[in-house]
Amino acid sequence: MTVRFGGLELAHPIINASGTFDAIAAARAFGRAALYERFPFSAFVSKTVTLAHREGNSPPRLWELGEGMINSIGLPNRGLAGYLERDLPELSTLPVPLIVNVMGFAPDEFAALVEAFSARREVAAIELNVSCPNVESGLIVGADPRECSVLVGRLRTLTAKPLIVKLTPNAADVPAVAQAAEAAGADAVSLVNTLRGMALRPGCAEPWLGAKTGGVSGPAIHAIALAQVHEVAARVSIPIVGMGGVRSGRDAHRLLSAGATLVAVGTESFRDPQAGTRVRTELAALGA
Amino acid sequence: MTVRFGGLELAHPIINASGTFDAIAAARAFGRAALYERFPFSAFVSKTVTLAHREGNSPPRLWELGEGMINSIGLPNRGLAGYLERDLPELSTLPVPLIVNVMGFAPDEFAALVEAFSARREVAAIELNVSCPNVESGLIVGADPRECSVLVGRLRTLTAKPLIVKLTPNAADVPAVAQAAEAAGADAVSLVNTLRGMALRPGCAEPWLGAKTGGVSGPAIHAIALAQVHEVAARVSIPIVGMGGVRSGRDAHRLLSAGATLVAVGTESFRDPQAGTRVRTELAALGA
Amino acid sequence: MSAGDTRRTEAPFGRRLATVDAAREVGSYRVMRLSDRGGPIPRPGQFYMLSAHDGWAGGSDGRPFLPRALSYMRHRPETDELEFLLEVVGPGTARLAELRAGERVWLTGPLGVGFEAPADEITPVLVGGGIGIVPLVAWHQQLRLNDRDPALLLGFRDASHAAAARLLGEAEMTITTDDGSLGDQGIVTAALARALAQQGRAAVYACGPPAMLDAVRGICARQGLDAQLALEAPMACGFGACFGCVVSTVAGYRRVCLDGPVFDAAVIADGALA
Amino acid sequence: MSAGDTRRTEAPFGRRLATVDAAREVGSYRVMRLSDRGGPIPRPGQFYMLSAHDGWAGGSDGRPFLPRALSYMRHRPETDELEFLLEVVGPGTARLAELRAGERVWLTGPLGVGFEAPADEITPVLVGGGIGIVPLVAWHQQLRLNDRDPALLLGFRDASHAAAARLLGEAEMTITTDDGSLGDQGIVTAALARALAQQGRAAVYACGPPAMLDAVRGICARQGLDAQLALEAPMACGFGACFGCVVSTVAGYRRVCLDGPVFDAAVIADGALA
Ligand SMILES: Cc1cc2nc3c(=O)[nH]c(=O)nc-3n(C[C@H](O)[C@H](O)[C@H](O)COP(=O)(O)OP(=O)(O)OC[C@H]3O[C@@H](n4cnc5c(N)ncnc54)[C@H](O)[C@@H]3O)c2cc1C
Ligand SMILES: Cc1cc2nc3c(=O)[nH]c(=O)nc-3n(C[C@H](O)[C@H](O)[C@H](O)COP(=O)(O)OP(=O)(O)OC[C@H]3O[C@@H](n4cnc5c(N)ncnc54)[C@H](O)[C@@H]3O)c2cc1C
Ligand SMILES: Cc1cc2nc3c(=O)[nH]c(=O)nc-3n(C[C@H](O)[C@H](O)[C@H](O)COP(=O)(O)O)c2cc1C
Ligand SMILES: Cc1cc2nc3c(=O)[nH]c(=O)nc-3n(C[C@H](O)[C@H](O)[C@H](O)COP(=O)(O)O)c2cc1C
Ligand code: FES
Ligand code: FES
Repeated sequence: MTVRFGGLELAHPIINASGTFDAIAAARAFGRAALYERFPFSAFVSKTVTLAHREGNSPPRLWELGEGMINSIGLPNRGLAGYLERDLPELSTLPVPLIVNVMGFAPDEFAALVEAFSARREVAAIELNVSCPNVESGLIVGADPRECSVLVGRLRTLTAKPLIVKLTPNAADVPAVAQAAEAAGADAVSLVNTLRGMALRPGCAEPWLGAKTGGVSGPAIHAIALAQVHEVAARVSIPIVGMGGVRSGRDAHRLLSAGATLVAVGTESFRDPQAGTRVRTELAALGA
Repeated sequence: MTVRFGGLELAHPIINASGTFDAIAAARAFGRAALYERFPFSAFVSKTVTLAHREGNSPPRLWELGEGMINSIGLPNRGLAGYLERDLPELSTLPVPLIVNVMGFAPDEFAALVEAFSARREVAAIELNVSCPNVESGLIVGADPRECSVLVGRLRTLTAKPLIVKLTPNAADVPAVAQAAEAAGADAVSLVNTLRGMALRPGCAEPWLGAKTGGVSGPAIHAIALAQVHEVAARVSIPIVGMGGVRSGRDAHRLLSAGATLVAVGTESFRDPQAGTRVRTELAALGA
Repeated sequence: MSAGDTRRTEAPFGRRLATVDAAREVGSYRVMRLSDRGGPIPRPGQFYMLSAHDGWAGGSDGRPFLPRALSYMRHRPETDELEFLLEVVGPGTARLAELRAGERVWLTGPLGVGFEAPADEITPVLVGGGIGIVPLVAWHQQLRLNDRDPALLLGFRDASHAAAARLLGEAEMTITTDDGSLGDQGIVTAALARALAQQGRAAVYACGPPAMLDAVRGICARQGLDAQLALEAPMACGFGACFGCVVSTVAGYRRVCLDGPVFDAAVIADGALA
Repeated sequence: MSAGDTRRTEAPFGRRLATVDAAREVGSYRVMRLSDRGGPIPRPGQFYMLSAHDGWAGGSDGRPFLPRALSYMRHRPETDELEFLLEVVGPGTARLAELRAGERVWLTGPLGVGFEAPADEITPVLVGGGIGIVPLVAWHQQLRLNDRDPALLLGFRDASHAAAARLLGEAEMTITTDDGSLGDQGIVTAALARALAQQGRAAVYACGPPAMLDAVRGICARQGLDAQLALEAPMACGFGACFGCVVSTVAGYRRVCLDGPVFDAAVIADGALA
């Protein structure tokens, strides 16, 4: 099942979705030896790192759906400096390549993050989370082909490491953004991020989540993810990391059939900490 | 529970979503007397009417999800002339006001449809399905504030009847489109239409649906619909018809709480032909 | 394509709860008997939309979500009981086949247009393939009640499936199985061609897999015989609301749930039963 | 905030199937006993994530989807049995409470950080509110095994809920109920204030609704007593993966599932238990 992906050679096509598996926490909960021995993913994608430390959104941060959930976690992280000092040393001991997911609220922030990680041997690739507004233009970078093109073009000059652009599904024309990313030098795209969603306090008109709205993930979005992967695959030739509602090898197989090279497991890891391993085993049993 | 909506006075806030209830077919299946006596909706919204007759997409047209479905029906209808001759006389006997949903593949087609229905007393309001590309510009009208503004502005001059603009959720900034519609003279907006989705033939890489992709509806999209209704309500002052995955009075109550004036029941009618009545009853029991 | 009163019983508006009275295996299939108190008398060929009251979710891919179309097999007016025959092919039929006496289902129907009786001098020939036997059981019973003497030709995969033929009681019939484990080895349409050769004027009533129906259509067209085909199509609603269940006819797409499921073979477009 | 070995047993990596051995009502709650063959020995205050193997879907709004956090109440090392106590508040607890002997659940755990024992000269005072009794049953048992003599103060809504107090066996305890139908009428924190007044040096261990924990925190802060609070938060994963379960502490947000659920009362931010 070995897969070549943007210069990396991975043992199999199943990785984790950013922000849905914390290898450092999992080592505390399950023991490092057990975790490393049966690490579910062929590469590990970190939770989004921002330039400054972030506490994340105020709770509640979770809402459960019949086939998924809404989260408004709000990208808590130690910030670049804290990540380099505290997280990176530990994550560099992982048995698989490390992909660092980064987000900036302005192009300069993105640039600082990419430069810093570009200089670290422990980092195999960089994923750009562009589901956020560029505070300078007010536009969501991942929803606007031009914004995306300008950003990726600039970051491309800063690193030789594989750059993966993580697309947001909350866009009118996702393939156009993917094409812009490819033309600007991205080595791969990943999709989908969460769909904007909302929940209300039971029996009341107030938003439930601390951040009011949040992102929908899980099986509820799988058919939407499949359509977007399929549409993007028809328009770009760089590899695709497909994700969105994968709970079984069959779902992973669908995303691969639709044109993905790797598949990321997100929300399903919450239900089954070894979901990555199960998905890979089921996928193998399907002969894929 | 009487509700005023864009000049109409409706007995309660529950209507049907376009294309999910065929009153003429239901009269054949259930008997006209029984249907009219317990008509589930306070207004009836027709399936989209286009200028020319359409057969719709080739089958299969349906794919089931765990909490919803994908359809690629493809707007089959008799076309304007056929609708006026065959459907309208029968629909005008309904015990509730009739809202005609129309779609054009170019502004002139929209204009012809709006003018024709504007002249008919049987028609209480006109809903514009703008989830389609303008073949002249190539842009999806409902995903682009300018396109939407130009179209609605032109149609506004052609009719005094209430104009409802039905927004597509496959857009980066739905509230911006809603604002454009309001500024151009729309009396109301309705949302959400289906989300673009896809299914593959089991065990194979070919698309299942005859039209390859389709639209996701049902509970899977409810949280997404709720977010969009909430966001649009914050930005427009015209009334909103909320829809998307409503299966109970609680779901309807959520959409009303988020800012809708009316709630449309779509996919749930397939599971329960009297879903509209049940939703209304449950809503009343919630004291709303 | 409007249906006369003899072909459609209107359904009560809405869905209603019915209780499972009994369920049992018949060969590879499952018979489910429901008590549909106060329900109307359906016409052979009509169908119902069913879903389990509890646990209608959580199977493969989280399904089932929509109700499932099932032809009724027998109706007992004395007791308001309906019998269905189930072949388990996915999460919906699996859940229905799991139901035990006392459990409840949501029921909408009868829906669609049933079979139309042939003129007196014409012999009805009923041809069923596999689970397609279901509407023919109802139709056979009705024809016998009207003193008609239908011919019966039933094809199955194997003896275990052919066990369902006993649902037709003592009636005389020709059975074929793909593997020859019961009756004649071969396909039922071959048996139909043989039977029609020996028959006077006949009208054919068929239900089964698309390829079988297509063959029936071809045979009847060549011989100038009327044929009525009970079709299947994936359905979301069953009452004409979704336009999802269409079949291609000479007049364009038609909704199987509303204009069918029984269609004259002559109106079905070439290639529609592929 | 790192947890010593005595406060965290690492969970086997992944989820595993466990079988329901028995389930019974205790007053308004339900006790569920699972056989967790080969599972590790948990520490009082730790919890597990549970979901039913079958039918984990289809309740209100289609839920449950995610597993549910439950403190363990008792663990029997001889038989690898785990006991849980359930209060039905929604679709997840409803489904778990429905399970009968022989049915299976997915189990991940033990998770989180449990209670830390007080120094020898300090009396442990255990304060539980409602379902918050659960981790205290385990903790009480462990303290007694270690020859400590904890005080027990338990508050319930009414006598039917207070029936759960019998899960602590013959232990001496103070019971309060909101309606006075058993024990003293009033809230358990009032009883705590009275008890502490008569106590020498005490360390308080509390689990219950947020308002109760906040009151405990206030009382202990004023009296300069250590308190450990077992918190609840909505959880998606239970093993630190989602960052969904945070509580506000003096050092910022902390994950209840990873850094808790047991926290020193002193680190909890003002207003976090609102
Ligand atoms: C008028 C009519 C009468 C019928 N009468 C009977 C009867 O008497 N007895 C009987 O047993 N059956 C009958 N059927 C067929 C029955 O309705 C289907 O077998 C049933 O709906 C299948 O549901 P399922 O969940 O078991 O299988 P599904 O998993 O839904 O599979 C059925 C087929 O649908 C396709 N499929 C797979 N996944 C999906 C998906 N996610 N969405 C859409 N399609 C999918 C595949 O081709 C699969 O083979 C009748 C059908 C019709 C239309
Ligand atoms: C560490 C820990 C230990 C616990 N130990 C126990 C125990 O031993 N025994 C026990 O009975 N309980 C225990 N709980 C609580 C238990 O986990 C919850 O009661 C349970 O998760 C509720 O699930 P439910 O589906 O029954 O209810 P839900 O419907 O999920 O309702 C629970 C609450 O969540 C909110 N809510 C409602 N709908 C949603 C939604 N869609 N998404 C998110 N939130 C919603 C509401 O505030 C509601 O009151 C513990 C919790 C934690 C964190
Ligand atoms: C709790 C949670 C936290 C997430 N955090 C991040 C994040 O930090 N960065 C990011 O790019 N995506 C984040 N995501 C999005 C996921 O990586 C993934 O794109 C999405 O959840 C869809 O996959 P799924 O349906 O399998 O979960 C998060 C998703 C969830 C559910
Ligand atoms: C089978 C089907 C057909 C539809 N046809 C139309 C249509 O003709 N015109 C239109 O504007 N919307 C159409 N819709 C969209 C619905 O009106 C509605 O916006 C959408 O289904 C979301 O609501 P729901 O989740 O309650 O179904 C259709 C939806 C379905 C499921
Ligand atoms: S099943 Fe909906 S129209 Fe036939
Ligand atoms: S529940 Fe996921 S981090 Fe605590």
